[in-house]
Amino acid sequence: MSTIPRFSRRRFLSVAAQTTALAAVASPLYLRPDRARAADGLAQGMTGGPTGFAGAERYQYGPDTPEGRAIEAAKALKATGKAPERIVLGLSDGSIGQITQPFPEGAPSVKELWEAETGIILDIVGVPNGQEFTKVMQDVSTNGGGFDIYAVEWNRLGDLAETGGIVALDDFVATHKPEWDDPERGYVNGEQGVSLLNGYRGSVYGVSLDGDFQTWNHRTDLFGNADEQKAFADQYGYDLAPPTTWKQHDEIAAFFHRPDQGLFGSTDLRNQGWGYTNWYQRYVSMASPNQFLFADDGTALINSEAGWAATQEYVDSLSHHSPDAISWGWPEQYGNFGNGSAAMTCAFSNLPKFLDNPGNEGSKVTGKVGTHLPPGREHADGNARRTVLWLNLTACVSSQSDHPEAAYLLLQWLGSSRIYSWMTANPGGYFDPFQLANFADPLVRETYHAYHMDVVRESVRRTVPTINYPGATAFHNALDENLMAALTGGMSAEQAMANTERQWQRIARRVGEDKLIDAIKANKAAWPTLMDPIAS
Amino acid sequence: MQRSLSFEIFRYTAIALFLALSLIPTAWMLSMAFKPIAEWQSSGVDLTWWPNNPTLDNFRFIFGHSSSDLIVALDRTAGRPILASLLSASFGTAIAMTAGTAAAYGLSRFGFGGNLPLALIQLRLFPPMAVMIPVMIMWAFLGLIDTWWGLALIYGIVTLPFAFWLMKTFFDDMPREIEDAALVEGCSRWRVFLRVTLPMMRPALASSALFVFILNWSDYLIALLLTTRDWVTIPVYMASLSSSMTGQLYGAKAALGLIAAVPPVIMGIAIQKQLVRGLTFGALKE
Amino acid sequence: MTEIVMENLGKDFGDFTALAGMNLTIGDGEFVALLGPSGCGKSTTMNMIAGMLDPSHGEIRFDGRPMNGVPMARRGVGFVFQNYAIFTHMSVRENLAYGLRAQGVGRSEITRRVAEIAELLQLTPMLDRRAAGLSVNILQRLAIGRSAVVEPAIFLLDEPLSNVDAAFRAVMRSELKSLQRQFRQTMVYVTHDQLEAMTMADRIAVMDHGRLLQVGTPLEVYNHPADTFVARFIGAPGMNLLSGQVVSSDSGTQVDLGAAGRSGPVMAAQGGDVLFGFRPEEVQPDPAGPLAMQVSMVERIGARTILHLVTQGHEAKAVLDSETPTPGQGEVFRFSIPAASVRLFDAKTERAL
Amino acid sequence: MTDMTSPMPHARTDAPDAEGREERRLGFWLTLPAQLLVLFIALFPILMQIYISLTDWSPLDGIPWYRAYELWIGLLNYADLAGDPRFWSALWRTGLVMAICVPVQVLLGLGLAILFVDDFRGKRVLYSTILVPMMVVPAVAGYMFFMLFQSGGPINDLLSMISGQRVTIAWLSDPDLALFAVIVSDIWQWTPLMFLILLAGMVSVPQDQQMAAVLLGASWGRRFRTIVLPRMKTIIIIAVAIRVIENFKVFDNFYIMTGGGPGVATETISIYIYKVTQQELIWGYVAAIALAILIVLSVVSMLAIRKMRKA
Repeated sequence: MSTIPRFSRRRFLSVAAQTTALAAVASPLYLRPDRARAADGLAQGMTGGPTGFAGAERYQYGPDTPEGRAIEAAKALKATGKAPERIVLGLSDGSIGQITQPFPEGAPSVKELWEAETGIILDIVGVPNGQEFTKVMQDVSTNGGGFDIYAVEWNRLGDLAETGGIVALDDFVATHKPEWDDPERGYVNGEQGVSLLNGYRGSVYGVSLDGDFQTWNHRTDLFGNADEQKAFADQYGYDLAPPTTWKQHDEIAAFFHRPDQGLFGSTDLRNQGWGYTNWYQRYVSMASPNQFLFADDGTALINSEAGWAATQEYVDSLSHHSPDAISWGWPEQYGNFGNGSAAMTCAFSNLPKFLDNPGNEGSKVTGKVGTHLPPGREHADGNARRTVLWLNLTACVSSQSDHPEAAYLLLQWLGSSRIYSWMTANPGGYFDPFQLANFADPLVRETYHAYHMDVVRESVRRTVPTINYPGATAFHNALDENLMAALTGGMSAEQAMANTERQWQRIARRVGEDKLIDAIKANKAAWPTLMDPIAS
Repeated sequence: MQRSLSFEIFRYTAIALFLALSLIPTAWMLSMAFKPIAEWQSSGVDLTWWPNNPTLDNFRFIFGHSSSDLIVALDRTAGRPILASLLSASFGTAIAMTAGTAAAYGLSRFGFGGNLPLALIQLRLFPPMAVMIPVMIMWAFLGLIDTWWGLALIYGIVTLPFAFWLMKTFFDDMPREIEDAALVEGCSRWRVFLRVTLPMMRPALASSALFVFILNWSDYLIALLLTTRDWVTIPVYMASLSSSMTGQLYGAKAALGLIAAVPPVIMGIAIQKQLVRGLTFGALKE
Repeated sequence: MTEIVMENLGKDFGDFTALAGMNLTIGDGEFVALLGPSGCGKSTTMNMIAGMLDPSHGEIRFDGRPMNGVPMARRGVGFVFQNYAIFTHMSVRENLAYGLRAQGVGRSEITRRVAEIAELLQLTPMLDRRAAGLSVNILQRLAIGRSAVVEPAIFLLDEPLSNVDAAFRAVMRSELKSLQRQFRQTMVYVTHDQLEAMTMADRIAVMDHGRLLQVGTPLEVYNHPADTFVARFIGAPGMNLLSGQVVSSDSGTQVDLGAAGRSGPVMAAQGGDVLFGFRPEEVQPDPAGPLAMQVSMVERIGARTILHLVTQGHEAKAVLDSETPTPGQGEVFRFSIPAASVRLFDAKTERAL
Repeated sequence: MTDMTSPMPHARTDAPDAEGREERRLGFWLTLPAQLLVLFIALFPILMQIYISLTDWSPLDGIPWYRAYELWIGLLNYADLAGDPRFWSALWRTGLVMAICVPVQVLLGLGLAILFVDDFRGKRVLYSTILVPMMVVPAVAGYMFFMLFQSGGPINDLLSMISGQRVTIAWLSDPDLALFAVIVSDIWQWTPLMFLILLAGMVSVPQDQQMAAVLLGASWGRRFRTIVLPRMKTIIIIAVAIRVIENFKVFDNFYIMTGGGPGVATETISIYIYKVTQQELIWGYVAAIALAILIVLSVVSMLAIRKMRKA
């Protein structure tokens, strides 16, 4: 594999794709089978989409939609023999259900619909959770060629793009117009949201299939209990309610922390690879509107009063966690919350969908889950309530794929608001809502709960992106390692930050500071400026 | 030799104490495998030691029968990983045993391959993790990634040292007179090896093969790095048994763990006697 | 220097009776050989004397003290194992000192006694050699020395010569005998080789199938076997036993051996069917002898010649010294047996008459 | 893997005739597959590791490994390695785990073997039961131990029952306790194998020598010390060697139980390399680590073998 031939092959393919796409539109022949099917349950003017259930028309599309264009272009490729027999999609195990299980009653599955409309088989390969990037790197570095599409954590996009393992999708985007920034239906924050989730250094490298904005949950039964309210007010001098500041959060968590009764105050994660999402939240709210990680010139800002204080708070907060917090991953966290053993937690936006779910017989918290905006810190100009975007599956097209355009078309179809709303409403997997259309969709609101959906939308507006520059993995690992040392008492908060800073400097040199500064700026542009009013 | 009563009491007490501790994890696995989801909770005040409502749901579940909607239906059942484990471990064992036995005989009888004892010890001593990058690249080049035969090949190589050392001690122990007698009868060396030596070595082969098989069967790390989808093995597959509904699917993991213990147990019972003899590594020669 | 008394001693392993009602007294300083084929109960007897096995019934007494239940370490028994059980990972000196150390004897005392025994057994030059790789006769001496150094009252030897090749056995036998004379301890020697028993033992106890058949000096056992088993087992080749009938005639009592003829006069206490026994060595070629058998094979072994004789229904062997002219194969050999050498056995009970 | 200086088998020269030729041919062909497998797994990986260890190659750079020379950095990786506290601490920790696990496993195995060396009622059943952990796949054991060691898990539950008060030790979240927990799982998994090997050795200690010692008045302890142990020396060395070799590479149950955490509290050398390989992706550096380990191990194993040959 060498850069030059790969580059030219990619060019060649995209040019070829444009030609065939045009040819397809011009020829009515290819549209005929679709017309025939359209009579069967599709709403007036629709050319495709799911059928067979009430409200299906919301997810159907006409020819002039991203979904419609994707399907037509795919069929055109197929007709000219330029489409593959099958597209292989590598995906976290837990997400597969949303594509393969029919939802709701009477509907086809997403996979069935795609295959019926395009004739291209969708072959989904499960990857164990947490191993997504490992598997992708294996495929990239060994030229395994096992996948057409990788689904990886969002902030690995930069690293992956640098490997040359994924292709830039700009040409396809230009040709097929996914309309991700549609102000009504598209990504939150429009163009800027798109570039945050799908872009790297000015090019599109991925298609977001997730909305992992870390969202806060609490137990309404505990917060609404009159005895608890009284006891709390007596002790702390203010009313028990979902916290608006970190101080309140820590006090409420301490109040509810009763391990001998099987109840923990708060169970947001503290393990490796996850714990720092909470550190992030505490750190970035240290200044108004944001406490940045890096200055514009690439200097790390964490080894500072703000960094030390956030780290100290973070370490102290262990006192209202499960004693096992450091070794828990999200499966333990979800299991514990579902078992009614936590008063608050911060998780993917899908927690209520899974645990406040009458179908989940194992859950003891059905009907008792509430959600709230992230706690914040009060500054002169308001309360900086911040949360982070972490993990977030984003699909990329492998540069080893022989049919990158077909792969892209699948992603455009999957990742556009109609199909995505339909898919995310399916309770069978991890794809979470993130587009404006998703939040408003009745089916999604049913699955994710209306009470939650608005909080998620508002949390998105207060979300800080985690590091997505090249070297993201190394940056996070260094931070992680030192925070963990602080958590386990091996290091003071100051030492941890000083150490992190030193390691970050090394990583920055390795990555190349010019690249980094570009990426930091792009990343910063996506940081929220919204400040909440300070409660009196 | 007669032992005193107090010794007998001590013996049974000590063994009982050891077993009481050493059976906890196994008992827990057994218990988890038959617990319904409601009792999976491994932590907290409502811990259940023994299933209150024993069920086979966990076993049904990993073979694709979702007993209730609350568990995400499995897109891949345990059948294929079990097959992958069986194929890769068995053929890996076959490779190690074939090459190891032949080489052990060659060295023991004809003095060939004097470099092998040390080379193989070093091979075994070296952490596989440290060579996984070049191995991944080689395997990818040879098209062996995510194939059971690719896995079998690396298993065969990493357990070759054990096969070699075990068989070598057996050959060293074996009296040459029998072979010599056959040679005098006019058999070729090769024929003697196949028709006389190997049949005599059957118990040794069986115990060595079991040992090598267990090593291969237990592997997690190598399969983790060399398989991706079609041929993931049991331990790798097991890692994917988790869901947002219930957290880790511990019951399913335990059920699969129980199934994974079946082949070694069956083989172990089949050749219990030889196993003990086989593991002395020829150290008891005078 | 202890008297061993076994009274009605028996051992059962489940349904199998290894030893049944053994009564034997071994005198102080006596060398008794327990002789018999494998499985006859001789090792069981010895293991019970040593205390490795508990008797099923009966009693063992050392100098009148009952030994049942006394652990073997406290019986004061020296044991020489079939393969000597030398601690091959130790030096000769360590082997010799082992028992003394185990019994907590003082260091200087150990040195002295080890030197003494080594001198006695001519082991002094190899005291610091590792025991592994020593020759068999040294191992034997070492085994004896290791036991002797703790001065046991009784020595038990379990077929110590069975692993030694034939040529060397004679040497070892005489060595063993002279050692016994030096130590003058009570020794019980287990063997299946009648030659060893004959040459070394003061008395021989012949056993078979868990029963004691006969006890006596080697000559008694040789000359007056109590039954046909002993008769056949002792001597090489064993006693000839031809079935015949006691007949009385003018020339006195004779045994009619059918085709082989009629024996010379014998002293017989009873008539009827008997087994006519005589040692091959007692055969006297006699052209006018009363007995005649056909020579089926002639074995010449140095100083002696063994004739294999057959006649319808009878087989016998004759040992002649090689000076004596012998008939060729297929010829008829006439011979006589001196009356004093004839032993008669009851044909049914096979006991001596 | 380094002893590749004589990949061609050296033939025996004392068999000059036709039979000798046949033997040489057979000896050659018999050892060939093993030689080829060793060569196959050693040659390319070693050469490649040497090459990329001199570069700053990472799969993130988007160039294939053979073009790693573009990122040539000489011996910098090795210099980094010498000053990498995480590497040294992982190495030290691996040694510590070994220093605890191996003696405990061997002693427990020896103790059990003593109890099992002669016959007693129920021996067969108890013997088989002791071997059960051997049959459990280490990765599975990892999950079981993860559950067992939860702060509200079965082990604390047991301790609560025994002590009479609620025990909530956070085994896996405390650096020292987590190390203890993974060591327990390792001891659990491998003691049966040690038992099996040592029992086989103990059974083969000649019975008559022990008898002889008894008759000479030796106590049990003296017999064990002077007869049984010296006889078992070789097999004990082999048992220790097997555990040292396998323990050095320990990964499965450790990784599943703690992922090497909390922090780096249970990070062994294999887990460290795994993390550097999979998360930091600095593969040139990984190659340097691998070679450093290879060199150390080669020297150690050669010394050990030489010493064993002498003994």
